[in-house]
Amino acid sequence: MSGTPLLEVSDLVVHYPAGKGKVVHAVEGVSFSVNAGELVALVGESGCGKTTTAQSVMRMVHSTAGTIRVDGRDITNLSAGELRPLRREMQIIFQDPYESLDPRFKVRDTVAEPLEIHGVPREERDARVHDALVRAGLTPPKLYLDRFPHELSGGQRQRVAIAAALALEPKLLLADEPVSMLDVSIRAGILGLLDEQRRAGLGILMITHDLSTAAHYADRICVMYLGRIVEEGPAKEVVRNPQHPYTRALVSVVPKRDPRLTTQPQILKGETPNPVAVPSGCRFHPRCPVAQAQCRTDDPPLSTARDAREAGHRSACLFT
Amino acid sequence: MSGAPVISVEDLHVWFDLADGGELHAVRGISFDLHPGERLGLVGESGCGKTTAILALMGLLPASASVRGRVLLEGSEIMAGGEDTISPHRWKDVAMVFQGAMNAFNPVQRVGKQIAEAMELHGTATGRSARLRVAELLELVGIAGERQDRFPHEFSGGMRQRAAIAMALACDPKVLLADEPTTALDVMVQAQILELLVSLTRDLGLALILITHDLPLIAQVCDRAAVMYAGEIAEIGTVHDLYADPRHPYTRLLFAATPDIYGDDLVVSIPGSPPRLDHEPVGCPFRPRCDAFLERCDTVAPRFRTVAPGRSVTCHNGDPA
Amino acid sequence: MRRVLVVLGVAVTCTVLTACGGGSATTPTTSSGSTSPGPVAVKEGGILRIGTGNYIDSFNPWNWIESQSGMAMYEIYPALVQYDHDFKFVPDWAQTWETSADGLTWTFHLQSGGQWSDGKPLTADDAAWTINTSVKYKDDATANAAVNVGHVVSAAAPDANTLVITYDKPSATVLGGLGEMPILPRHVWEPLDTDGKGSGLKKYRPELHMPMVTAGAFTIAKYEKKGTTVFKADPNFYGPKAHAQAVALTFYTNPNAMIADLKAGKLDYLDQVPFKAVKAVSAMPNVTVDKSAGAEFTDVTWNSNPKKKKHRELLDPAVKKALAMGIDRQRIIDVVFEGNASLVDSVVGHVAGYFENTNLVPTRFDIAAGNAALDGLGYTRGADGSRVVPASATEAAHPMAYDVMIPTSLDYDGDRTFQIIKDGWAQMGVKVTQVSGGDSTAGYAYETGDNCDATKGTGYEKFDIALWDWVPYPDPDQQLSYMTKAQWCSWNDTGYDNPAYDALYDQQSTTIDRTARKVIVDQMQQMLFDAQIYTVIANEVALSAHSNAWVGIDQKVDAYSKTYLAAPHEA
Amino acid sequence: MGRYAAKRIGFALITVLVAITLNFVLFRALPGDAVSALRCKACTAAFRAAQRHDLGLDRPLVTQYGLYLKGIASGDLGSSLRTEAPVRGAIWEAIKNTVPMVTLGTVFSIVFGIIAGVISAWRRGTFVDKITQQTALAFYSMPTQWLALLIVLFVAGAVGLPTSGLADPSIDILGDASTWSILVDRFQHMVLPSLTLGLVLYGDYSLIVRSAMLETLGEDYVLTARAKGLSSWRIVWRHGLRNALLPIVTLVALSLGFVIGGTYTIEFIFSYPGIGYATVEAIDQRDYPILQGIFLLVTFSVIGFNLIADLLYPKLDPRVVSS
Amino acid sequence: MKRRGPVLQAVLGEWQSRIGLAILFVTLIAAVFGQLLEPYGIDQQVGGTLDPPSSAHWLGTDGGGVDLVTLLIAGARVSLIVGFAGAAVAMVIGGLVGVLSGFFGGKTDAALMRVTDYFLVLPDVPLLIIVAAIWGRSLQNIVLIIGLIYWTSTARLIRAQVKSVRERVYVRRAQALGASNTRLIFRHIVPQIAPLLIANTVLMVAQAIFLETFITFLGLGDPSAISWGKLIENSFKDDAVLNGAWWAVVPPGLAVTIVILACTLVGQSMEDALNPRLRVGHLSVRRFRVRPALRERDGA
Repeated sequence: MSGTPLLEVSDLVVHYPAGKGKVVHAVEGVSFSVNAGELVALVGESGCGKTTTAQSVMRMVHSTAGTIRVDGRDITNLSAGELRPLRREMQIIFQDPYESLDPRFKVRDTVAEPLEIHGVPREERDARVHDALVRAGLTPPKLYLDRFPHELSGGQRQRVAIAAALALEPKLLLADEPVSMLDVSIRAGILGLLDEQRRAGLGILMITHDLSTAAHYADRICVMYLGRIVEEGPAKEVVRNPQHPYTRALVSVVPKRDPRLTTQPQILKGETPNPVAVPSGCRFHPRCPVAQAQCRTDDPPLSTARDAREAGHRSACLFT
Repeated sequence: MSGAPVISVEDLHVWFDLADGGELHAVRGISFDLHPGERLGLVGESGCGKTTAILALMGLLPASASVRGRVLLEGSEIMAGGEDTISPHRWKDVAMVFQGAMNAFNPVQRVGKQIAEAMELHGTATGRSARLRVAELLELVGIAGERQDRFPHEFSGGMRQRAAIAMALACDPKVLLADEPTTALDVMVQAQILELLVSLTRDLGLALILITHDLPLIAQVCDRAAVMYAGEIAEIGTVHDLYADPRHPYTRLLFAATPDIYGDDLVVSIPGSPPRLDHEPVGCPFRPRCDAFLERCDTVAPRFRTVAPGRSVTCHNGDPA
Repeated sequence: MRRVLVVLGVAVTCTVLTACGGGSATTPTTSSGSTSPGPVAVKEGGILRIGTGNYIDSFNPWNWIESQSGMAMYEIYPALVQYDHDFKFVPDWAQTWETSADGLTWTFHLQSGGQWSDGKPLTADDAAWTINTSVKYKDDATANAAVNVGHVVSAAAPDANTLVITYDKPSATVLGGLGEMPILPRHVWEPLDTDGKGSGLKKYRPELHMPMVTAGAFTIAKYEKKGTTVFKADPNFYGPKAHAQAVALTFYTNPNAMIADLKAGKLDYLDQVPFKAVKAVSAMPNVTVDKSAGAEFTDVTWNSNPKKKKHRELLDPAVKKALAMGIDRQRIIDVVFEGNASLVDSVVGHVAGYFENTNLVPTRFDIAAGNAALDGLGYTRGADGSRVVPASATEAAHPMAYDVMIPTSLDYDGDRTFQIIKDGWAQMGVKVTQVSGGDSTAGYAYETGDNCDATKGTGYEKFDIALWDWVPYPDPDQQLSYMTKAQWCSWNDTGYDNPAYDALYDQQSTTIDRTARKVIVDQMQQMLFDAQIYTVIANEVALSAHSNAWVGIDQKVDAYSKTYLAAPHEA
Repeated sequence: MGRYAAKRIGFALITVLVAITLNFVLFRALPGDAVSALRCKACTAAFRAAQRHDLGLDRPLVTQYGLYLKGIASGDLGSSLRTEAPVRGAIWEAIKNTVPMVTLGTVFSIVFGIIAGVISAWRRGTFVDKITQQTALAFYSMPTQWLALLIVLFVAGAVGLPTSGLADPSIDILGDASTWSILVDRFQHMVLPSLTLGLVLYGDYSLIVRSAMLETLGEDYVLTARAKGLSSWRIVWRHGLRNALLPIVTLVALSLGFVIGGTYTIEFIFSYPGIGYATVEAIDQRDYPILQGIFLLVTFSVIGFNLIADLLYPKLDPRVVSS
Repeated sequence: MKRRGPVLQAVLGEWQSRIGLAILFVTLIAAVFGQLLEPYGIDQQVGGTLDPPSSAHWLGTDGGGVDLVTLLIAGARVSLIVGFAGAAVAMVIGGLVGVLSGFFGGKTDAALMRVTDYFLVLPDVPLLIIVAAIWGRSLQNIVLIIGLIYWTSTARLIRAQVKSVRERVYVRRAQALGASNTRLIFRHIVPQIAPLLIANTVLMVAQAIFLETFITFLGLGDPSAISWGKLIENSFKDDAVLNGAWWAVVPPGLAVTIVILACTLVGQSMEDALNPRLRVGHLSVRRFRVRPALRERDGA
């Protein structure tokens, strides 16, 4: 894991107007990187800014501040035209496989579309579509080429979406909740497929709210709360040795498969505050079970956690 | 489980008329008992008939449906007369929290009024006493009583779900049916709601049927679970037994397909997809996806048999017959 | 004066300034069930209920538009003279009158004893004031009545019953003008003339100040502009008293509704029956349809502006005469008018009677002759059968294809008339397209153009052909004036500009001798006919209907005299 | 709520201003001006010029616009070119006949439209639904003027109601009829035109209500209401119609503004001298000030009804204010 | 494997829309091959005025003595042309405004929608009268007027649809791939809203035919075009009611009603098929059935 990271996000800030002169602080100073052959999971509850972060990386929303580098190149302020060739490098798959395919496109057309957009010659396309389908586990491809999305199962659809994303042989893949809409029984297949691509050298940024999935498949986990990364580190380390009080609570309430493992869930009161009115100091302090007076005023930076057992385990808490 | 069950379901079937004249056999003969204070989980993939079964218990099936089977509520049969025999018990004895409770409230009426509506209708409380009772219920689910004069859109998702639970409790039901009550919610709010449901069964002696596709959730909340597949109960038993000693390959595979936050084991998916139910399946419906099938699975449908007290399974494996 | 101002096919009997009806004594085509009131015993009282498609918009003689207003003012204000049954002038308020030898001074001897409805006496002073005021502001506030006091220098009232009017030229139209001049109560109106421009007079709305001060056969008991107006017989009237106790005049927006009410016995009299309804109304029991030669005639109007730029071939009378042969007038009369019209070829219409030039013979429908004539003119047919006008000094060669403007406000079916004309012309290789100004005034603007200016000689450029109608007066003076240059951009709708004609017009208007005047008038009609500035199609029959419970309704004179409402009585 | 109302009113005011301006522009776009259409004995070029000067037509457009705005602000819509009577009075004369007739027809259509639509949606798929819906569709499909003609041709005689005018021409000629009999007579004359209007709108409204109700009845809270044990009746009125009212109110408000302009054919066939008739008459006579006045009136009523609907909305739907 | 969308299925499957299609088809045939079917000429006087129906003239004659069957067939042609062309104009303007507004959002949207709002409050009858007065009476002007009056509702409908489709994940995915706006609009969005656009057009055809009769009745129609509206107007002008000539009054209006009804049936069933919210109904007079219990258990 040396050299230039595939994706490097530093101090990303995204604000939206919320009407009446108010501002949604969707993302507030987020930094992380993804290397080739690495799967990084952005984990958090809805409204924490993880999807906005991913969308800014794809330049689907405009960032307010900060830089986004892909393969060392700053893409933050590129125009749509300048960006187009770079889009070959990074692809995205979405949460809803029912929605992410144009119902009027056959599998062939869906997978060929990125090739078409990026000017891959017509005669090459068939072969590349074929390859992409094989890589996505849709074999034999000819069984699927002429089907419409409604003729496919949810898992197959997500595989088509992945095939389309892989067709251009990108270096970076963003996966926005890739399995949350799928039945449990087939999730592992899709995640396994992503894992395979990662091992083949693809860098993957996965957005998820499911800590169990993240723990299982990610190399590193970034836990987000209200527009910030509050904890970051190797996946297993973060889950088994959470440092930030928010991560601790989160891990404690994830239902465990084993009914005998009934740890006392540490349930936080209330709900995540509105990102329009971000609390002062540590943004977690109003809900934090261990908050102290200092937390109201001081906004802790992400720094190496005190009880970290592995390198790169950082947490944004004054007291851990 | 000791004592008389509060509700027993015997060989419940549900069919839907299809537009092309055919029939969809959505629930194919399920049976289970539920005791007071007990929490039963109903788990399975989408389309396995969980929700249909619950709607049948509530008598809320659409006109295109037909049912067969017996539902005994505290020993008396309520299914025979269809909606007419069920409706007197609705909300009074059996209440329900719907999937996506966000939409369970009429957006143009105040929350309190909608909760009170059922009380007034069933004569439990009216006017001032209804208001007091509503406040009480809201407090019970963790919402300040004076918020009953708010409109649904002024509540957050979690609060609306709590209010929906309060609404379900309005007439002191004996059984609470909760259909994916936490699907759209964040994990923290989910934990809050689950804790609430658990405490309600504990404190009020309410029997709960919790429908979900999330196996760990059942494992954490319920006493017993029924794993449904293709409109049948594949296996029913205590959550401990199901986890530790699954008798049905589907149960076992389902656990294997579910990642655990601390688990290191390989997560695998179950190949294939559930059968369509617009034609009666031949043999065992799980046969195409099964990793432990027998020869007869192709032709003979396994029966739902009791293998241990409180433990039944629909599988040829281990069936001497 | 006119182009019928009507709304969407609803016909009016008469238009601006009460003309129409009537007809020459020589061409009665009537099957009238009523007779003129004789000395037989008359039943007094009762309410005569009239249905009309034209409403009373004003009781101010200096500011009114709808023809019904003109008629209403006859009934409520005094007038010096009126027409009799043969369109001769007979006494009204003036019992006798004489003219000075030079023809410049007219003295009227008025009937005494008249009084206004507010009790004030009616005297010659009222008449003198009305006439003098009309003269005083004739270019502005009282322009509406200017034509009635043409050439008047002043009027004076040497005593209560004598009126003396002085003219600057001898005039052939003195009585015609004065007969249409309602006399107003000076004591009511004079105080309104405050600004020296007469604008107060023009703005005054007597109907808004009930009870109105009147001195006619009737007073107004109730006025609803588009509802019912009630005329109540005035017992103090100086002339023959009305027989009916009251007359109710109800406005209808469509004739069907009116006829339905007649059938239901809610009306006694309809002042106009649409052509298409004659059959149905005739079939009603106890209802008589009255037919008399009407004033209105319909015509093809040709743009005759000598300076027009396009389609100058249409200035050639020979072309127009050839095209006139392609108009199947009899079919138009049969289909459009259901037979209730007669052929006519003079622009003064049958109503002019004595003054109609009967030597003019309507052009016969003859496609073959028309074709031969066009062939002879060198307008040969092209490959597709349509005729082509060869190139000339000012215009390139072009097919004979023209737009015909049809106003929607005709009281007969203009679309169908057009269809018949189009049908005939198509057989002659001439293509016409119907256009519509949408309404009469828009159509008028279409004809004259917005840049119309008589002094600069601009205007009359847009249109080639229009289909329209006129409702002339019994006296031909006004009708003949419409073709003069003086009427450019006003009532002249053809752009005709002929100094010789204008000179003849001036000559006839000061020729007091009837026979001598007819010679000139005949000559003018011939001149217009030869130039074909109009191709007259048909003279309508005036149609009205009344319940047999009433007699004494005589629509021939209805619009010209007080007898219209005063004479009818219950049978 | 205050903020919301202020916003809606503000928008309505801007719309009014735009409408007023458009009105000005539109009428200046018509071929010819008011004076070029004048025809009279004395309409010489000099007279026309004087007339143009009097009306301010010879001034720059901006000045004319200013004068026009000033006039409207002071409630002065000008005078009819033809009769020189104030436009306000002329319009009032027409509108006072139209409004009662339209009101009767509209009330009829709303009441029966809602009842039919609700029953139809409730009994979806049944015979009653089909009959109701097809009838509504049929009325919705009929050209208004044709329906009016049919009513005159086939219905009027059978029911013995008058087909023409505002009032019986023979009533109260001598001022001797009682107020009551005059009112009865007026009402009788109103029935058939109102019925025609009502039937056409009925078709429209009941279809709108039906589909709004159907959408509402598919909502989850209706299922919840059923689960709570509410009677169908109560669900339909308390939960169904209450929510379906939202789209209905908007559509009805929008259509109400147009109804006034749309009564023309009815007024014409039933010889009912109202605003529709006045409009066409004004066009026929090129009476621009009257046309402008009518145009403004109808536009204002559309804007007004929309504003009423907008202001009613928060009462019907509490979500409106907060979003 | 041929795909049959829910829309096509609804249109071909339901009896209402089948009847509607059949009516439209017959009318279309009459309009296209009308001249072959017309027994007489449309200007040809074949009898007296307002003659009652006879064996030679099944629907009698009109006020000009022209055979009414002939006129009715000729009217189909003009009415359908006006209907379809008017609807097409409305669709093109409204579709364009709706797509631009919905797709680009922001200022474009705000500006376009403001304009639409203003157009929406303009009273249509006076407007069409004024416009007709400016432009004159001709068939193509009527088509334009119809388009001018009806484009607003289309624009709003399309805008709403485009807005929602634009947010659909597959559109955003294509966008993330670097697809140009043109591609997004024409490859992804327009095909998706096409069924609704077609349904709306069909309904609009009905509206246009309706409006044509209205305009014609106001005397603003093309005077030389024989449309059904013109026939209704003629029957009124010819005092057919007064003469008891129902045969001149009833058929043209009935033809309009039937065609509008047909369009509405087809259009509505398409719209209904496109509206998933209508498919669910939680309130029904009918209820689910209870099947009798089996005598014996299946002894499997």
